[in-house]
Amino acid sequence: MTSTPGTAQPLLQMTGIVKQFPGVLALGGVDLDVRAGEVHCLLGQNGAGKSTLIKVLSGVYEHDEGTVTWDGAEASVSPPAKAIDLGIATIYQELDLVPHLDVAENIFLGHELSRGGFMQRSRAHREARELLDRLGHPEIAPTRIVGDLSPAKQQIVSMARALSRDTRLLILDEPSAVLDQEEVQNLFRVIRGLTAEGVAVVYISHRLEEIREIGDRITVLKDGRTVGTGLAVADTPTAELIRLMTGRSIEYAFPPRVEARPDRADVVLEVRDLGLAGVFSGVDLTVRAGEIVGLTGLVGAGRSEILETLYGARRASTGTVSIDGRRVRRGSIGAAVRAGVGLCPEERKSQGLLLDESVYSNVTIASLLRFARFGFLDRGEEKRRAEELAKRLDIRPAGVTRPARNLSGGNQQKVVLARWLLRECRVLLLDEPTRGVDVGARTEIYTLVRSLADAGVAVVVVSSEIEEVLGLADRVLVVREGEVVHESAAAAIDEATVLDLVMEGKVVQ
Amino acid sequence: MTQDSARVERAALETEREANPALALLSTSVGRNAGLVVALLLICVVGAVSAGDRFTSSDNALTILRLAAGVGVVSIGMTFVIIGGGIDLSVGAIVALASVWSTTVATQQMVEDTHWIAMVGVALLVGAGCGLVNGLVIAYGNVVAFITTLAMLASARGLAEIISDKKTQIIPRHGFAEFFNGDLLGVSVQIWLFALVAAVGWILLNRTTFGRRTVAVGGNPEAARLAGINVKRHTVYLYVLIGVCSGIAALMLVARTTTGSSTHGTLWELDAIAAVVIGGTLLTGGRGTIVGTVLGVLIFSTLTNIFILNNRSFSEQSLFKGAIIVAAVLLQQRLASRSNT
Amino acid sequence: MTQDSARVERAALETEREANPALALLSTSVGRNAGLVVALLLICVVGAVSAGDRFTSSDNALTILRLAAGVGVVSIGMTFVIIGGGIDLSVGAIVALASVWSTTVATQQMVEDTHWIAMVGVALLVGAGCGLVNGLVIAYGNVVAFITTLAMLASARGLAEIISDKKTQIIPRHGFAEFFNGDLLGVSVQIWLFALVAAVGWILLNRTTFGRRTVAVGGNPEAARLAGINVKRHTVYLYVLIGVCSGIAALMLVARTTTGSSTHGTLWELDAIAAVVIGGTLLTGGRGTIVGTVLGVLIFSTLTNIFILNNRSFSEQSLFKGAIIVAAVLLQQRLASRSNT
Amino acid sequence: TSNSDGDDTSGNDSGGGAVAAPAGSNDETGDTVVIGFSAPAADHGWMGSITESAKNEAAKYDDIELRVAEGTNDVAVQISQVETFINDKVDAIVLLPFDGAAMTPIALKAMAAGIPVINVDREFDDPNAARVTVLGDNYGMGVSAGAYVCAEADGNKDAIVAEIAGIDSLPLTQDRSQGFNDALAECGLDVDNRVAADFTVEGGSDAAEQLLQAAPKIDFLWNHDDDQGVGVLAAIDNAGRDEFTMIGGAGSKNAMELIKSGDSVLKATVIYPSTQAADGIRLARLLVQQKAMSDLVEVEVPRVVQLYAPVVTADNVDQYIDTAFES
Ligand SMILES: Nc1ncnc2c1ncn2[C@@H]1O[C@H](COP(=O)(O)OP(=O)(O)OP(=O)(O)O)[C@@H](O)[C@H]1O
Ligand SMILES: Nc1ncnc2c1ncn2[C@@H]1O[C@H](COP(=O)(O)OP(=O)(O)OP(=O)(O)O)[C@@H](O)[C@H]1O
Ligand SMILES: [Mg+2]
Ligand SMILES: [Mg+2]
Repeated sequence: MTSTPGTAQPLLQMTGIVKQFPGVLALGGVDLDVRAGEVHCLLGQNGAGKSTLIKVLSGVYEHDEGTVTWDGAEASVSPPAKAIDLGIATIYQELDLVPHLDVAENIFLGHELSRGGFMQRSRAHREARELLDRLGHPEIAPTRIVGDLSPAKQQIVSMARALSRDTRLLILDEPSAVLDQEEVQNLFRVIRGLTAEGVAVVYISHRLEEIREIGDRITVLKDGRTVGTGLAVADTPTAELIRLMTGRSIEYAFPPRVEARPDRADVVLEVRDLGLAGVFSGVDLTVRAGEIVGLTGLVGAGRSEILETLYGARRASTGTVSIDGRRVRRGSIGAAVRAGVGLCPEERKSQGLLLDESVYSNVTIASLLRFARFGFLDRGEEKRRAEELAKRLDIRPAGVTRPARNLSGGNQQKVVLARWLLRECRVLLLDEPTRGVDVGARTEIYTLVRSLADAGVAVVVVSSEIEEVLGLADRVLVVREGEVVHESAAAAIDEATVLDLVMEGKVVQ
Repeated sequence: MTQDSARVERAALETEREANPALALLSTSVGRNAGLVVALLLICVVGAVSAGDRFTSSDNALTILRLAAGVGVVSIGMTFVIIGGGIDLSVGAIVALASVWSTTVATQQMVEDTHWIAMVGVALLVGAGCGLVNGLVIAYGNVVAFITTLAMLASARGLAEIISDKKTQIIPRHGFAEFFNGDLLGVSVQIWLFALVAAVGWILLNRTTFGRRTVAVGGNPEAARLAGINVKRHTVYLYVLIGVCSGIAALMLVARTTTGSSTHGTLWELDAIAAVVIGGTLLTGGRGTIVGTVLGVLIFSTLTNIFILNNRSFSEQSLFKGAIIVAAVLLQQRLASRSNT
Repeated sequence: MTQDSARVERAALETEREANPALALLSTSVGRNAGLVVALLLICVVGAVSAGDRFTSSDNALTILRLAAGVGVVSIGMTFVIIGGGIDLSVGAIVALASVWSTTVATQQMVEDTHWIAMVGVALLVGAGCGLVNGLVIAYGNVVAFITTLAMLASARGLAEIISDKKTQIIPRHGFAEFFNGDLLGVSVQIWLFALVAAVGWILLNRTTFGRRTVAVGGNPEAARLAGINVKRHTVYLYVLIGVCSGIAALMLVARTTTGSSTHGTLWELDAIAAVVIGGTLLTGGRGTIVGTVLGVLIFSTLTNIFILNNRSFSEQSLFKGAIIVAAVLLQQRLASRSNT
Repeated sequence: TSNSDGDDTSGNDSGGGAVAAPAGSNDETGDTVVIGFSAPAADHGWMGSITESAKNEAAKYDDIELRVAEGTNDVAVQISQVETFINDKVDAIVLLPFDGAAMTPIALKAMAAGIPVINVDREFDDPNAARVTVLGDNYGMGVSAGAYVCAEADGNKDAIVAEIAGIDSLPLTQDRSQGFNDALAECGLDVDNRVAADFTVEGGSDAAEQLLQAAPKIDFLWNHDDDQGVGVLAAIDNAGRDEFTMIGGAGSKNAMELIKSGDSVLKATVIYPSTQAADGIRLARLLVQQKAMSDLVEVEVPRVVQLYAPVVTADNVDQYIDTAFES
């Protein structure tokens, strides 16, 4: 909203783009025009075709029909090298870095600063340094190995890479998914700087607040088709956007908390003085049946580690975890699962799913013994139970024999949830349960989590979205640099206070 | 991009399959390995044309199967290990060690005192023991499988040589060879054993929790672990399993040659891995089929048989074998959809 | 879980490193392979204790290095291929084929007409040609490297046998052997060649775009492609590179033995892969070091040397070799931080 | 035969003490001789017996210090072993090369360094590379086997002859086959089916099984090597075939026992002495101590000793069975 897109002729025009995957019509005629100096937002539910569209635009896929016009002339953008040459830089949804190369090498991968094939390392380091400074991250050393960085910092490196080229169009596919609010603001600052220089930006996000803040115009996709194009952000109410995306009206809100939950409910999860050397220490946590406890904090504060440690995926260096009053053996996932704990991990794809396996075997993997007699699996029963759950959670598409890979992000998340529903666990640990999940599915997940709690499950939620934590949880813990700095009822605290706590460790008046 | 195009193809096949019932049929078990079946048939046609009924006779078919049986049994175990994300280079050496250990004077004394079943016990125990060591070092010592089993290769063969003093140990005549080398319904017991191991392997992989876990452990060990599977313990099981398979193969070889020797099973690891990989199992783990492995083993032994029937030199055999292997894989890729049968 | 604990350790190490300058020094180049250096030193201590100055003499050191040279050159190429996400089982066979081709009557005639440099040309071309075929089939035919190069193994050795008629081909005396088997500053040219190839390999891997792209192609091929790198072409380059290395190794072997033979280089593929993997290169690609590979090669050849000096039997050697390999890797794991030098 | 000069069996463990020898005899203890010994990997009984008989022979003499290098089939490693011996300045090297031609340069180097090299079994391609060469007679083996077949065939020109060779790429295998072919040609026969194995039991069994399948009827079968012969016989047993006469090679104890018993298809074997290396050790000692061979008039050890390849049948098996090696 900083600059007014002026030029009549769009920088990029895509018309009638069709992309057919065998059996799936991912794009069925999409139009998009982007002007220099604007932030153009792409909206749509999971699986609407947003990523596919930008992959066509950046040359990863070749489209079957339609035209791409660049700067007034029809252009071909495939393979990626061509798009790059035109000045199209892309930050993909899945991180696309090489883990064992250092930061500078990743930034200049493919267009290395070199003379006669030899790397000019000091020049690369210098320029990488400048790029990172410009992005507000002087603390990332260009010599750091990228695999050692947190996902958020890796995102910054991707960003630096995009800026390292002479960019005229920058595409960001859900960049905020791994960033906390502070980081998102930082990102917006950079985007504004770029648009001021006349760079066009295509921005994809499921967080409507972000769209409101940074976007100029919006294109909405539904089922691979454009249902609204060039909508000015300022003139389009949120309800209208949601209706366009989902075809129905959903209230974009958190399900109501049952106020004044009786404290007499049984304590299910009790954590005492839990610590993991070098990461966090002294965590105390009590969760009663039917209660949702939220953990919030900055990226890298150690929230994921707390969940993983109490789940037994990491071996605690101090402290105890008890379920229903019984101690759980340290560092043993098996013991935790048997005691009734379930974890939906942060990285769905690398930690949660067997991508090439069917949906049903992903659902039943934690409860195999229930379907086994003398070790033999009853696959019919497996599928039946998985189908029931798929129906209950509204997992789409419905078939449970498809590989999990083909599902959209929101539906993949539901598959992992179904896994623990099937196991009927007493304690459910959710790490960023709505990351990359669209508005519709997000509301469904909130409702589901709340109904689970109402059925007596103790829930712990980690999220970087403070609003989400405040809205969903009954009680909130704020984590900062590996320590719980605050604990209170969710109703007794507001966003600004949490932000203060997160940043400073105390409430600044 | 390889993966991408494979995925696209796969998806294409899936859609087609839904539309076409014939294809749907084809896509079950054997059909999933259509490319290999076609390759094997083509090879058989070449055999029939070049060697006539010397190739097509049922005796010859049995010869091919008998040749396939030993490596075949090991390959079934190898399929599990590779699907589970590992590799085992020590199978040949374990075969040697088990064959030697089960033919020592001491073991034979034991056999005389009790029953030849003692030999079977010794061979299986030796195999399982070596597998256990491999598994423990890999899972709990975090040493990569390639190195661990390479080390086991050296150690097991060295031990076999020390035990046998590098002599070929000939077993006395007793029920053992009669049983393991006998016939049942006109078919060699060796072939029955191979069939049995393959069938058990198929059921284990496709119908049991163990198989499901193997796929999970190889496909995404971190996800498997977070789903509550004890990945380390399962890894140990896998190596014990292939150790037991090596023990069985050792017994078959002892019966067939009436000897135990530290040179038995030389380079079987390569044969087994080649058969498994040509059978469509991913070397990176997480996906593979028993049927594919069996076809892979048969392709190799049929090729060898045809070359010998035609009195071709070993050199020519090698030269063409290379080309045929690549052709078979290309065929497989064109025709095969993914599967985990 | 392996990864996780590695990550934690890594983080711990990094913090330590920042605090401790001695550690920081250690963590550069050689330090990153500290475990291997320690393992090699320990092995040398055992050698010195058990064989005295027969081990520590400079002549013996040169003998060790000469033994390491041939496999060493191949291992450098293998390092690139494995870092790039591939594997090459055909190196030994390519060595054989190149040795045979460069010692045929025709080639020797050419040498007589021109200069012995013609032999060098032939060997390198044969190596590069085989590598090119491997690379094309793998990159553009999408056949997995394991199968492709296994096929090349069979074909190349078969062809070598056919060309040489399985006879050992002896080269006439000319400048070739004198040069390649000669001395330079008191050190064998073979050792110089190994050092040269290792140095070039180090620079190539660490200081050129080619090397960095190799890491990218092996570490995350999709990311490499999205960054505009032609992954397929790069893959072809890698196999040509190892083919050329095999050609160089063939020349060294021809000079040492004054013969070309279809049995040259048998099982060198395993030796090379073992050296690379023990040197800390990930078999799954994306990480590895030249220094580690060189240390791996030296560990193996020093071990062999010590066993020779101590008059130990082959069997004992095998038995211990296995244990020592695992011990070296465990040491390496405890001491080494990660690196991509 | 090769071991006619009083060599006792390799199997019995007589090694250990010195042989009491009359003064002035060759066996009298002299200056200590350090001998380096290297041979290919002992991957079959005959080769194992080579190393073992060398060790046993050395153990009989108080004045021999034997250094045995690991058996290897990699010429690069074997070269390195010889280099180590040169570095060590041993007094003599007994070398059974994996590939004679390939080991020639390093043998020349040893000779140039003043260390006499005794070449065993597989010949160098340069006569200057060895001071003494002890050879089996591979071509002669083939000829003996072929001649035996001709005699047994007794003029039958249609007899079907099959051959199971050893490792095809070794010159010794090629020599044996050549000798066999040449001898068969004398009586108008030729080899109808041929497969190669690898000197191992398992290889022999696989190859034989295939051969029997490829040739439904056989009259004569020559198998180059009695080690792989164990497997060959097992395969023949399994196939239930007994219509032919089988001839073995090398002369293992096991083979001779079968010949003696007469109830197997194996009717004869052609000896290829596994005591060659032991002879090499003795000759090395004599050379270094500057003695000559006492049964010869010569004052120096001869340059070449070639051993004889007799055919063992049921008639003469008793004469050989004691010196046979165990596979
Ligand atoms: N390589 C592929 N092969 C087959 N189908 C695919 C492929 N990639 C995407 N699809 C399908 O195309 C459709 C659009 O997917 P796309 O990833 O573009 O959605 P999206 O809008 O980015 O969703 P999300 O918000 O979850 O990222 C989905 O139905 C998806 O399953
Ligand atoms: N790959 C890694 N290597 C080294 N340290 C790491 C790594 N991942 C996380 N850490 C460290 O562990 C601590 C917690 O990180 P983590 O990102 O899990 O916290 P979080 O609060 O869950 O944040 P996020 O929102 O990213 O999940 C931080 O100090 C971080 O630096
Ligand atoms: Mg997307
Ligand atoms: Mg986290």
